[in-house]
Amino acid sequence: MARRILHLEGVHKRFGPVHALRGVELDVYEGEVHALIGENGAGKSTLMKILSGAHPATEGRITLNDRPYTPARPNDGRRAGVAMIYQELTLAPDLSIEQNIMLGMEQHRWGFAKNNTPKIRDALALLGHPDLSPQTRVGSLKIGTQQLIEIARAIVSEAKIIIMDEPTSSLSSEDTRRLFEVIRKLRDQGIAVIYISHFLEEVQEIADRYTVLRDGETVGTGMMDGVTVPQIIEMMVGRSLDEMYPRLEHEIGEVALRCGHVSGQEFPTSASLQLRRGEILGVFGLVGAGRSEMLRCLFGLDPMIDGEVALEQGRELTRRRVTPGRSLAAGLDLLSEDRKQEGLAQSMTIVANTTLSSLYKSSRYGFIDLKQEKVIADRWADRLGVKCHTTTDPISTLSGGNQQKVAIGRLMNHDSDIFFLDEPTRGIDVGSKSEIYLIIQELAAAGKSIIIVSSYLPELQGVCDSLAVMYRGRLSPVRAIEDWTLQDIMGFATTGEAHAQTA
Amino acid sequence: GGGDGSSSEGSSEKLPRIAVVPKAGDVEFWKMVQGGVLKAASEETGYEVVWQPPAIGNDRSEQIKTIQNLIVKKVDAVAVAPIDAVDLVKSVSNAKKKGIKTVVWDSGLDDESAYESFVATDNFQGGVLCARAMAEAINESGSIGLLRFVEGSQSTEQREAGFLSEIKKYPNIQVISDSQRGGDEVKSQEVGARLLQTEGDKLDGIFCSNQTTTEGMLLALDKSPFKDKIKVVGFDFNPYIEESLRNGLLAATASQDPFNMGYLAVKTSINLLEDKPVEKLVDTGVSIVTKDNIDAPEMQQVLFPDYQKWIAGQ
Amino acid sequence: MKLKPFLYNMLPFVGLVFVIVVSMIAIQIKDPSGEDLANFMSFDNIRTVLIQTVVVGIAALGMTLVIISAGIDLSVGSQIALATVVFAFVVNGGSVTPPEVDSASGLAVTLAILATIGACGLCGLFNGWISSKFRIVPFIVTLGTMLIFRGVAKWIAGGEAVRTPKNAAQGFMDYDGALGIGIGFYLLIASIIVTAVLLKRTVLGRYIYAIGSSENTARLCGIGVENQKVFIYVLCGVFTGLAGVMQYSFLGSGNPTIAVGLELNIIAAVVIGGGSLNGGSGSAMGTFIGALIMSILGSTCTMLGAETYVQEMTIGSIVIIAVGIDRLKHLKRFQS
Amino acid sequence: MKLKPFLYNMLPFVGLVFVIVVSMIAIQIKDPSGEDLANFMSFDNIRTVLIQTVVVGIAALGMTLVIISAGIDLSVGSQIALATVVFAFVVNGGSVTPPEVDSASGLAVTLAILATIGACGLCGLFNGWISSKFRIVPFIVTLGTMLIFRGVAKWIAGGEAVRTPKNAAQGFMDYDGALGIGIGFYLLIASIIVTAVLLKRTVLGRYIYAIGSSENTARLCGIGVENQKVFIYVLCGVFTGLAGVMQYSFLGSGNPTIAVGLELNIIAAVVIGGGSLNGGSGSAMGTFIGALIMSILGSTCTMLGAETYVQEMTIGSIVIIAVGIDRLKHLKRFQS
Ligand SMILES: Nc1ncnc2c1ncn2[C@@H]1O[C@H](COP(=O)(O)OP(=O)(O)OP(=O)(O)O)[C@@H](O)[C@H]1O
Ligand SMILES: Nc1ncnc2c1ncn2[C@@H]1O[C@H](COP(=O)(O)OP(=O)(O)OP(=O)(O)O)[C@@H](O)[C@H]1O
Ligand SMILES: O[C@@H]1[C@@H](O)[C@H](O)OC[C@H]1O
Ligand SMILES: [Mg+2]
Ligand SMILES: [Mg+2]
Repeated sequence: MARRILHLEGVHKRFGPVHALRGVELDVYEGEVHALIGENGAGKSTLMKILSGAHPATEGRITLNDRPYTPARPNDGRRAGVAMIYQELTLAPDLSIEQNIMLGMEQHRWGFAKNNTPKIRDALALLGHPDLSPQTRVGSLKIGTQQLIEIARAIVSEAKIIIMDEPTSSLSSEDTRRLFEVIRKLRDQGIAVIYISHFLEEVQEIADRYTVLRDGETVGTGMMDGVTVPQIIEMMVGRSLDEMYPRLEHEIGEVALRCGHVSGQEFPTSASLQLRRGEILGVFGLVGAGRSEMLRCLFGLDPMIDGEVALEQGRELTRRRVTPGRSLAAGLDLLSEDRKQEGLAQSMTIVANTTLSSLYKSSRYGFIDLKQEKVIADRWADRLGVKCHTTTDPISTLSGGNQQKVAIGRLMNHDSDIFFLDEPTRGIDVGSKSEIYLIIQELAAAGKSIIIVSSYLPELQGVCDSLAVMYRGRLSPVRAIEDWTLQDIMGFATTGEAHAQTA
Repeated sequence: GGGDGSSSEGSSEKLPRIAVVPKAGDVEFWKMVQGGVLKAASEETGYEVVWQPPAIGNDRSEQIKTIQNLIVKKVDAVAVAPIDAVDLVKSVSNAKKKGIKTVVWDSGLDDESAYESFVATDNFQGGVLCARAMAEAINESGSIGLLRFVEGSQSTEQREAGFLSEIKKYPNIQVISDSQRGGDEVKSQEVGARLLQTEGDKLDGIFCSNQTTTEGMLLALDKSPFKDKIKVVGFDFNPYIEESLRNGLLAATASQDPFNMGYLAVKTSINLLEDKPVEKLVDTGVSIVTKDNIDAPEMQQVLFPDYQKWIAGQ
Repeated sequence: MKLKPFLYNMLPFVGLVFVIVVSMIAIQIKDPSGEDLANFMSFDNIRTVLIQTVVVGIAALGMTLVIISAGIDLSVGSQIALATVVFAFVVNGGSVTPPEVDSASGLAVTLAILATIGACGLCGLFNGWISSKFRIVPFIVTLGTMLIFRGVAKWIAGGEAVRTPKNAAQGFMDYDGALGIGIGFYLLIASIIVTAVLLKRTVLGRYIYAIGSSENTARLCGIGVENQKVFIYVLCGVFTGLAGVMQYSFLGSGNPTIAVGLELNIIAAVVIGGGSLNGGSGSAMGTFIGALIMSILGSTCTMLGAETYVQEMTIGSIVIIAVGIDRLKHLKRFQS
Repeated sequence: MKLKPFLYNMLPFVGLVFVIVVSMIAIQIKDPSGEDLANFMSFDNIRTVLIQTVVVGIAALGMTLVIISAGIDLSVGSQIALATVVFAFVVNGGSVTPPEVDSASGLAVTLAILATIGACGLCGLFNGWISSKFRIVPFIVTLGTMLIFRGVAKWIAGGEAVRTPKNAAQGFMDYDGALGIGIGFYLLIASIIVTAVLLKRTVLGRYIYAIGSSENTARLCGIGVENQKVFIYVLCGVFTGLAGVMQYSFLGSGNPTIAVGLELNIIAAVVIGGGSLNGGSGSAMGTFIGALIMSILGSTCTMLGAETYVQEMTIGSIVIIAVGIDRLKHLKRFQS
């Protein structure tokens, strides 16, 4: 049996009145991939921040290599060989890839930084990006690539324990596959990887052992081999989940949105589609294919260079410049993939975030009815199961998944006819995911039209009526979900060529 | 620490209070005034004399606020050097209405009914004297320029006006530059250097209307090739100006008698409090200082009052 | 549950109480007879301090809107100078020399007030438009317009003070209004209420917070961020114009050289009152208290007969300490 | 690929060239004889402009470090005033009245330089420490210390200029050094090089960018953000101290009332040179060009014999336009 390198016993953490961790037990062995699983707000990220030294524990015992371990600052963690890849990216956008990777552990002579380019290139190559120049400014990279930089940083720091908090939430399946290879290599070198993810299939594939947290407590631990996904889910949520992808009867009606040859500044290059009332359309593609840009273009967040967009009965949207305000008024709404920067106003309350796009519902003559507003927000928080102290708390105190739910709440509250959902379940636990799928079904049943952009194919297959794939800014024709084979999808996503029997 | 001239410790009975409000607290000129104020205070032990500059020097609103606050503090007399001849009228006459004796010094106030006495230099006349000194320095012919002080300062504007009105009387003198304005010593030097850069070759003389512009101009001139060609006539006096007079960089300067001004402002206030008769206008005098007369005994007294002694001894 | 937010809202007051208590102690030490302390706590002093808060207070309310939206306006000092000049110019019937009348008519005063507020509104429009349209940070735009507006003021005024005939506006900051205090004070109170309601109860207020909290999010939620920003600067200009009218009233003439550096006091008032320069926080009441703290300090310094350097050092320290107290409480809130 | 970053680095120069060309045109129009234009382009004027860039330039380099780290220092104007006073005080052997000697010794000058730089370093330490320790935004801390440091300067100086005996330092800003320009200019050049190397080649430089770019990231990467910030303010103080020595040299005496508002010019220089007040960007060369642009403008206005208000309006507009050009290019960069 491998050596136990990390041991946690009775760890508690309080944030003021919030008791986030209430007695966590965790053992991690050399050379294993250890999955940490739990619902949104279960305390996974908090626990890992304690391990990395970002937060102190309120009480409890932690040993690293059988010696007491109480990191006071993040660097203590790194020096002790514990590297952390945070759920919310921790990169300095104005620095280069190399500078970001070496940040805080620069080698230098007389204060002059040494060049580490070869080492960085190796790490990037290991992650499948040998072409990326270490001198590239990180701010110009897409989120997915930025995530890889974080992983490269852990690799370069030669850590003994690497903690990955939802590393694949913004990776393509290709990148995910590559990441798994890397993780296996690391494991074979005796490195322990603590792996946090809401993708349970993924977890099953990569992890050797697991620990489940519920409401800040350890509720189960064991070998991955001996357990099934439904069992894990039961441990997580305290009950069993009947159906991951619930389906509701919904009728597909008139055309609600028609786009012809839409192109943006770089992406998309050409996107045409028709979306009907009650239809759920999935858009798949590799990271960077330009799916987000397509939605942003249609919604008016990015400039549309060419093409036309018409709503039902030929109401044209493109006659005047499209802006988010006009789109919202015309019945379109967008859920952003980047909730930290764009999805939510971090210093505002849950209430204010929920109602921000539809204040007209709780105001008259420009004055807001605060009571009514809170009632509205409470209802959505309730309906979506947002875990919070009270809805008048700032949104920044919520866990990532709960924040996402509030963002969805805002769209639900605005109640458009057409929903653009960009990675709607990013960072959301299985239980809540299933709830969100149900909500999407309900929307469709109510005659709404939905476009979902996702990098997680199973969810698209589980939820959508039809699917299109994007390759380098070009959108494939839309086809019913049954008409797509896996080869077709992957084929178009990776080469832009449809399979032989394209209609 | 405050600026009490004499303390009231020991006695439970409060002494009558006189507040003296300059335009600013931290320039040599005002320090000299302060010296005179404190000298008077030390002679008049029956009074508490407070030196109370506004929180921001040369700021009208701040000076009005200072006077309002002094009214609340119930001082018995206030002697003020108004930053603005009109804007200060209301607060000074409010003080008077509250039974506070009011004296105005250094710069004028438009409404004569707001104060009982005015203790000051005749600034327009000072400008006139400077024009004559300039004419003499350049032998009544040539091109001259002005380095003005900032907009809105009444005393310097009067000097500039006095200078210009007198210089007109010399047919062979032309004013070729009169829009440049300095400020503090640094700004004045920068503008001065640039003025020399552009017009230096044409200029025979430059008039500066107060201490900071004079000092800044001299610093610039000292570094320029026109050092021996251009004659500067300045206003006010301090060690650097003295040195420049002696080494010939400066042709002449007008000197007020700030020490006396402060001294008389306090004395006048006390006379008012004691119901003694006072003049409506007390001229504290202005004279032209040159290399030749600087060491004359009567000049010495005006130029080198030992004001530091009084400030240190408070 | 109910107590905490209440206490939290009281926080700006802690700084205020601190300043008052320290002032009282210092005055009592300086003058043990207690006479000055009595003067300090007299109605006379209270109204003097309140009147002295009016100009900075009203301008700071406008600045509060800008700062909550993560902007800044360095041009307000110059705008106030310009405002006094415009007022005087209009009240003179469009001239820098006062007309030969005993006193200006009510109509002239009304027109002058409107013109002044309008002029500063235009200044705000310019600030907002340039920074939105060309995406230049407001710090730079308003640093530039700080010079430009002052230049315009001097240009209109011909570089000198603009004298005016007697008129009603000159009495706004006197002590003879209701309760022995001029209309200026009531305008300040009204401005506080308007700002508070605007920020807490209106859609516009919500947008201001949203833009300051996350501009991208605001944009996504359909808020026309650029237009709103322009509007916020216009509003700030309107408040500044009103403050400028009060400044005219305080001085009794128009003057292009005044209020140099006043923007820093105004910004300090907002920040002492809990506004964050990163946007997203600030309040009308807090700002008022911030402005009040600064005038109380001025009054205390005169009571103490302090020299300029002592005044500077005291005000400087108190600004830091007042904000420090506020921050310490913030930290506590999240730590305990 | 290679061309783009090169062009990008040339951007601050665009503003410079623009300002020079506009100046030349204006001067030529004003004086068609071409004499003034010749004056403007003379070696004499170039060195006058360069010398007038020294104080703001050196201080702005220190400010560059602070601004890149997303901080700000409003106290530098006061620090410069304090610096001149400290220099004069020390060169006088610890007195505000000059000793009765013909000229001060080299030792006294050396001591004075060290003391001045040390004093401003301490100011920086205070700024950095207070803002890090009590988590008060640097805008407020340095707004407070702006008053405090000036108060201290006036206190030391006893409220007036501190005269000194003749000494070597008084010649630093003259025109008689190598190539007809004083040592001050060479110190500016040296400071630019030191700052550029510091920013681009050293670990500290990276930390400065990292802190300004994302403080949280820097903290999580184990950078002692608080300590680094304190150090950055100390460095800024050191540059400011050197600028203060140059200011003394320019004036020839210590004076506590100078450099009021100079912080805004210094900040403007950094921002015109491409520094962002949100942190993460800025460069030594850019800052130098920013400072240069401002002195060229001053020179041009004098050449044109412009009234103060014209100067103010011009400089204000140019500040906006120069930054605007820079921003337009930025936009282009991401658009094309
Ligand atoms: N700084 C904080 N202040 C107050 N409460 C906090 C803070 N950070 C986390 N919490 C609370 O602690 C609990 C655990 O949060 P944590 O982020 O660890 O959850 P998680 O398991 O990582 O969830 P997710 O899957 O959504 O990322 C949540 O209820 C959250 O609201
Ligand atoms: N700021 C930027 N700088 C450089 N390239 C950019 C930038 N923004 C977008 N891109 C380009 O746009 C492409 C499409 O990105 P987009 O986010 O739309 O893809 P996506 O398919 O939605 O992927 P993801 O799943 O990451 O959201 C990227 O490959 C990238 O090359
Ligand atoms: O008389 C004073 C003067 O000489 C000083 O230099 O500036 C202000 C004036 O009021
Ligand atoms: Mg988490
Ligand atoms: Mg995307």
